[in-house]
Amino acid sequence: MNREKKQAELITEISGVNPLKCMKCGKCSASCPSFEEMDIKPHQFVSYVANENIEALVNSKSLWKCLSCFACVERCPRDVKPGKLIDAARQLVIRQRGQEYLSPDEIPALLDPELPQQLLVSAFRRYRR
Amino acid sequence: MQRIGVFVCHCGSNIAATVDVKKVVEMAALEPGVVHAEDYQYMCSEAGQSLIAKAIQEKQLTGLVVCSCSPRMHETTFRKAAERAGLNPYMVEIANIREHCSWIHKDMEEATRKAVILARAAIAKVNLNTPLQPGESRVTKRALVIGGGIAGIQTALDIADAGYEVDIVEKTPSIGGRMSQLDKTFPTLDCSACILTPKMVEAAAHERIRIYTYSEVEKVSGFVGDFTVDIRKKARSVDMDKCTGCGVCQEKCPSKKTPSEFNRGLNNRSAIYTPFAQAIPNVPVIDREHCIKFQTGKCGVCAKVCQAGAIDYEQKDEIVTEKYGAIVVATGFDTIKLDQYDEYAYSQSKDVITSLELERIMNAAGPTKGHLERLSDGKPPKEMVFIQCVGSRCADERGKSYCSKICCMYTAKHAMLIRDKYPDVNVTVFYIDVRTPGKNFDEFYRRAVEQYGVNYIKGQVGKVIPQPDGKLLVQGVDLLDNRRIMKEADMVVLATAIEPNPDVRKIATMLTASIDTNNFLTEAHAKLRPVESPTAGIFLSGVCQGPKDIPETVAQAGAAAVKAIGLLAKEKLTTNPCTAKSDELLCNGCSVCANVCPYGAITYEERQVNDHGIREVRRLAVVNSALCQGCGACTVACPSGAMDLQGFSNRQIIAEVDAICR
Amino acid sequence: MQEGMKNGCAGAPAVLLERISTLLAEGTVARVLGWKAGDMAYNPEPAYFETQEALKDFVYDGFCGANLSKYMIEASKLEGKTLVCLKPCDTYSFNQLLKEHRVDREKAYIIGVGCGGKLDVEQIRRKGIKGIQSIDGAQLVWEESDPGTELKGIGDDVLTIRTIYGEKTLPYGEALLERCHVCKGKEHRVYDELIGQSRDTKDADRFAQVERIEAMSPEEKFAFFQQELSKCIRCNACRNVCPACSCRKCVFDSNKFDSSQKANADSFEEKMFHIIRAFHVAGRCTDCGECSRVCPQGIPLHLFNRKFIKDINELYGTYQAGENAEDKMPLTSFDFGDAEPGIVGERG
Amino acid sequence: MMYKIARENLSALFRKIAEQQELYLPVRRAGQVNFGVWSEEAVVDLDTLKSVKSPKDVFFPQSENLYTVQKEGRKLNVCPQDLQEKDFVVFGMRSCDVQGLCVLDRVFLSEPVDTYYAARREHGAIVALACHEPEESCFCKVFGIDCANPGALPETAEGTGAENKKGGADVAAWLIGEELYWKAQTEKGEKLTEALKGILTDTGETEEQQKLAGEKVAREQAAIRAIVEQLPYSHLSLDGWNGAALNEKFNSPLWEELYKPCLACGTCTFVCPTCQCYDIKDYDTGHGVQRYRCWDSCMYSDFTMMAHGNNRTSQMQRFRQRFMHKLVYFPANNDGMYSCVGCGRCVEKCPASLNIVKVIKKFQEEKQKAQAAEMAGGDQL
Amino acid sequence: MPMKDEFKPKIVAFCCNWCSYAGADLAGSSRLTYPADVKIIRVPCSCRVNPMFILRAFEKGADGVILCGCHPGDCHYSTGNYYARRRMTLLFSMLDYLGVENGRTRVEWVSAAEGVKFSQTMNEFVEKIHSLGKNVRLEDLRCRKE
Repeated sequence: MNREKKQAELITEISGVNPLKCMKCGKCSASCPSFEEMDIKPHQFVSYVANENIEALVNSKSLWKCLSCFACVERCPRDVKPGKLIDAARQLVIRQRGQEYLSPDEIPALLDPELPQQLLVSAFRRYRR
Repeated sequence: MQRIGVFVCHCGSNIAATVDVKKVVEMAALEPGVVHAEDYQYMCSEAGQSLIAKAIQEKQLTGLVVCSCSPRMHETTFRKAAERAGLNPYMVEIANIREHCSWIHKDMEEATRKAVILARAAIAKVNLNTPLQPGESRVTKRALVIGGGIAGIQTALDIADAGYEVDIVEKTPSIGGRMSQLDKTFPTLDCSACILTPKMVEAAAHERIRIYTYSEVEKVSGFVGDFTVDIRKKARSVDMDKCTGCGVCQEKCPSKKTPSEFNRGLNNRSAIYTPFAQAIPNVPVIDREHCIKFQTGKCGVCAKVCQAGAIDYEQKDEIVTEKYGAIVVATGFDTIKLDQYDEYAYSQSKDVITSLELERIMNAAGPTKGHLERLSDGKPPKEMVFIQCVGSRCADERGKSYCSKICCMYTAKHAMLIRDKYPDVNVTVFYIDVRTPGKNFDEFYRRAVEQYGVNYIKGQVGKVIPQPDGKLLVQGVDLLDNRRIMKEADMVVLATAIEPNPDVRKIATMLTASIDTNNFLTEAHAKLRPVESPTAGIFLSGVCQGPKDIPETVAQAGAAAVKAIGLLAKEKLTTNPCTAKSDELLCNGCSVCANVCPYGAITYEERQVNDHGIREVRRLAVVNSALCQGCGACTVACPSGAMDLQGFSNRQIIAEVDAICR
Repeated sequence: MQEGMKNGCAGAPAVLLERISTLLAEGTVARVLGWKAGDMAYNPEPAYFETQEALKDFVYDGFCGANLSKYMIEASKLEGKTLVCLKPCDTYSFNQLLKEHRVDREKAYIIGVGCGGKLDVEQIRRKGIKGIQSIDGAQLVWEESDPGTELKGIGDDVLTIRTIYGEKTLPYGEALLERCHVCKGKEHRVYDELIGQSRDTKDADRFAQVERIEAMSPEEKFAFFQQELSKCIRCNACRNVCPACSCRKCVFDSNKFDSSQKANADSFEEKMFHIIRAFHVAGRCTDCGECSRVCPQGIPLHLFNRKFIKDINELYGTYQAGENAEDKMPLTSFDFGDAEPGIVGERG
Repeated sequence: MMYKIARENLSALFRKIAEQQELYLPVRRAGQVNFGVWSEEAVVDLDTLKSVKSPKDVFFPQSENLYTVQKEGRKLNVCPQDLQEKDFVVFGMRSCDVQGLCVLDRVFLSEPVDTYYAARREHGAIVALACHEPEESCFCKVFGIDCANPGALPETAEGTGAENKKGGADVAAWLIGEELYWKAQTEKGEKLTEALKGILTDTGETEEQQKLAGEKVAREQAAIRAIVEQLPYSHLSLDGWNGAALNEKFNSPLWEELYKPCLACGTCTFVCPTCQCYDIKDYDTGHGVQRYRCWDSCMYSDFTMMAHGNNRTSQMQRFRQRFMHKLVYFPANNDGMYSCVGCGRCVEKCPASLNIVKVIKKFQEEKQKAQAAEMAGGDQL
Repeated sequence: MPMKDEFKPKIVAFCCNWCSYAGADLAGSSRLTYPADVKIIRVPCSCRVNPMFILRAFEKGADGVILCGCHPGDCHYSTGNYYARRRMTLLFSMLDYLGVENGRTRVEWVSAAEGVKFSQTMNEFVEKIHSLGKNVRLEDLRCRKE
């Protein structure tokens, strides 16, 4: 199995998204506040994953432009959740960089009064060892 | 001991590709009672059937097992084939080795093993089958149509024209239905009223059609050919015979604050009202909830102004009980509620409207007298945006999973009409797909684009944001060039998903007609019996069965009528012989069975029996086989096992269980 | 020797005997279905009396515990009225039979007799008492002057039991049938007249045993019932005594259903028999307890019926079969909002 | 030679027996005592006088397979059931139960011999136990059975069936105080005793010691017999019940009254040590058929139901049958042997308190009444 | 998905003629797979299913029994499934009380339109039976094949 295929499978596994459910209506892109900043548009995430075009996706600007506001997840009529896909792609990248884990003693250094508590908790949940 | 013949069908490769039919034949031949087993390409074919007939005669078969497709498909075919060859049709059992086996399994060995077991179960059952004789029941030569929209009207007209009596029951004060609310119709743009009204008049004038408006079906009992229906005629408070339809009462009525149902609540109506000018019957009703007289006791203006003396505040609901041979359901549809779709600002802005509301606005008799204007400020719009698929094709619980089918076409119609009448208005349509299968449909849509310059953008809208200046900011994307679109619009029209009339669930329960998860009535067969309900004697007309446009509705209405006529034309119906039967020597006369019978088919009588020499008078259950529909509830309720179901007897089912588990 | 045995017999309360005698003499009833003195202190048998002279053998005491309602099925076929003595709990069964058209109300003259709990010789034996020659204290003492007010709690009265191995005593309450400890109440649900006083005998929760089993793990439950049911000898006493099992021919005796069984050949068969029997009487069983009383192997058969009663009460609303002869039975009615069968797994 | 063993060592004895062969004895399970196979976990109960089911179950099981038919395609293979081949021991049978086997022997061992039963009888050794505390329902004495002398040949059999030495128990035992006394009565018994010698202790080498033990047993026997004398049913008269009384008894109007409370259950039959009727049934196993037999009861409405129907259609007839069989038909065909042994199980277990004693008494009473009337009539004349 | 163990459960599915049997047909014509262990018996209505049939299946060696009928309110005979619902609830409760694993029995309402649900239900049920293993508590040992 080639690497990209594996990665695509990993993304769908992490995100729990079935890209085949997408009917290409574009409501995700239409709802996205970061649309203009993105080189690959939210409605395209799905086809990138479906086509196993993962290299391009993980190297895209979009990967880091998504605000995780989940408007696309909320509005998607087909329950496809492009936001979750891009989030999974990010995790894939982080894991590749060997930064998969976060340990409790690293947390104090990361604390920032401006940072939403929720984000910290979710990050910890996701990246804890 | 039976002499059973087993016939295994290849169904081309449908069965034979996954089931080793030769093996099934070989294994079946070992079963007790089996004297003949063979396979054939297509058992249901003429040649296959004659194979069966030949075996019946040559081998003196007393029972048949056909291993083939679902009994729901060809049981009747094989029963008839058996009957032609001189075998009682109820000596035939089907082993469903296609839908329940070859089509769902991939491994040949596994599928073959299962097919053998299914055949074995059917053989075990046939070993206990007994010849059954169907009874007869009469047919009441009158049909009931529930719903007075275009579907109901067309069905009623067709049945009546064929020479049978028809009653239409319509919940609202007038027949006409959704179509009467429409302004123009696609793909020819005729005026809806112009083509509907003559039909309404024809129905009203037809000597064999009776119309019960402002009425509802309350109770249904009986069965195919012999339904008994209670119809509640709600009190109109106006004497139908006296009223001349002059309309003075409506004019003078002081209570004028009730949102008009007909105009989708866009304007108000009086408490005494006819829904629309061409209403049939043209007799108003008093909406007692909003009538001052009924609410406070003081008013009575309408009675005073009515010269015909038709106002009758004392009128009461009336229950009419009628007998029918066939019932056609034509309950139609409504648009879904949009309170779950906040992103389109429907509840926030008066200028975001549904397509059906636009129909009323465009209509000369509508709230704006046909002028296209914003409901917020009455100004004519310059930019109009149409959003498709609002609530349709939706996987979550906010909307409907199906395509509402009519939206693409009516949106093209609206766009075209607006561009035609108001050439300075820009029209943009946001779509996911444009679906226009149908005669002259795609041409129609292309005209909107090519001749009328309607701007079609592929991409669902993400959000509609009402602006402080009253404009509506539509946020979307053009998917074809990956461009963000922020469009300021004056009006936004939502192509709202349609759903079956919510009343249909109640009606389906009364009729014991099955209904799917979307509340559409289920057809007896998706392809081959699309206008019949699985419940005998119940037919489906119009959108209650699935989304349809007018031409399709009218076509189906006619088809439903033909099916109903086919039933009414029969003098007698042969009844299902698979009915309950009580063994008088086992019966305790305890009445438990009668308590669970939904058809009142069980009565009791005192009768002398001879129980192995003991002669005594006993209270015994008696089943009326014309009323019994063969559900079997009584057989389980009966503690002594006296009550049994012919064709699905205790021993037969147990034999199947044993055969499967062995 | 004959005298010695007679000593054990408690006789019948005079007020009851007199009334019965009068009704028989008047011709109001053609016969009396009551009890005949046995040859031991504890074994009176159900019997018909057609003459006043025959009534000399009539007995009614603490050992007259059997439910006579079922005999009324046959009695309903006889000419004339049959007088029957029914305890409060028996009247539930009678009502249920009435509902199922198995008895004829017109053919019955019901004397509702007061009940202070009925005795079970098995309970006495279980205390290790054997060689019983006579038992004192099983007689019914109905005081005319004090009708039913001074009701003594159970356990006050004492049975004096003379045996070959010496004299023993036992509180009345300790010799009661299981059903008396969970008594439904001393009110007769159907009768023509009432005679005698009752006293409360309820001192246990009717569903406590069922709850104890419900709380067990599946393995424990299975082991419990396997052990109990393995004793079953398929004598059919439970079925034949049961007023709800009134079928002319039981499905387990009928070859029509492919389910006829005699002695168990496999442990599955006991389960099949007892589950189906309990199911057939579900919603009809009044919990009269006769099945457990008659089981020669002491299997607590009421635990099956009571489980269904408890489930019915919890899922479909409290229902007591035989409370009257009109209510719809829980298994022949339904509610649109009934629990789904999946609830069984959810309850854990 | 008399042996003994301390009560506390009985489990060692049972273990020893069970090493070599299967051991059946009264076991308490879920509150009831029935004969069952011994195991370390089994709760042995020798104090309960009567097991609910009689030990006939060991020789004539309630349900037993006769043969199996295996189906392969359309071929049928008949596989006969293996007969009992191993020796086994039944410990703790009472005199009445042993006599019950004599009744069954009459039925099953006469031609045609029931091979299943015969094999079990041949391989089974019986250790019978005296009844130290007989109960009020017992009436074995009426049938000449001595419960103090467990497993001895019944007196009534003398001269008639005495040559049938199989009748008794192989070992007689008395549980006196904290000791069990053990005396082999047959060759089979001697063999069993021999095998257990390590555990059973001699009651003594000397004649004197043997005599003392014998006296102890004799004293216990006397005590038992004294109790038996006091039992309410011990002096029941069987006068008039014999093969010759067929027509008189059969046609008696008393049955019509007696049967009335009968529930038609099979309790009396299934607890009875002598009832021997069985039904033969087929069970479809899915892959063949098992033909088995199981106890049947003449109280059941479908008893001996055949193609033509039933030969006894009313419960009165069925009720009458049971007692006529025990007291009239059986003695008529078996040299006067009754097929009741007075164990009293049916007396205790009948849900309607009916029983054979009440039947015998009722007939007796009627007879006395008739005699009295006759005498009174005679006086008048 | 191939099952890991060799255990081939015997599963009897009683399907009412009007809804669930048609649902099973739809699953077939939609090629929605479920294990071949499931064998369907057609009954006119869920209310035709006698508790005796279910016990009989277990007696003869079934490892699971499932009853499918029309959704409550949709019964072809109006009320049949309501009775079935009460009967099965009580029966299942009794089996649970006797210590029989309660996953061995199930009732599911499947309409004629729910081919997907039918197939899903059967997949789930078979999986459940796999997790429970062979039925040993409710079988007649004579039916066992050596």
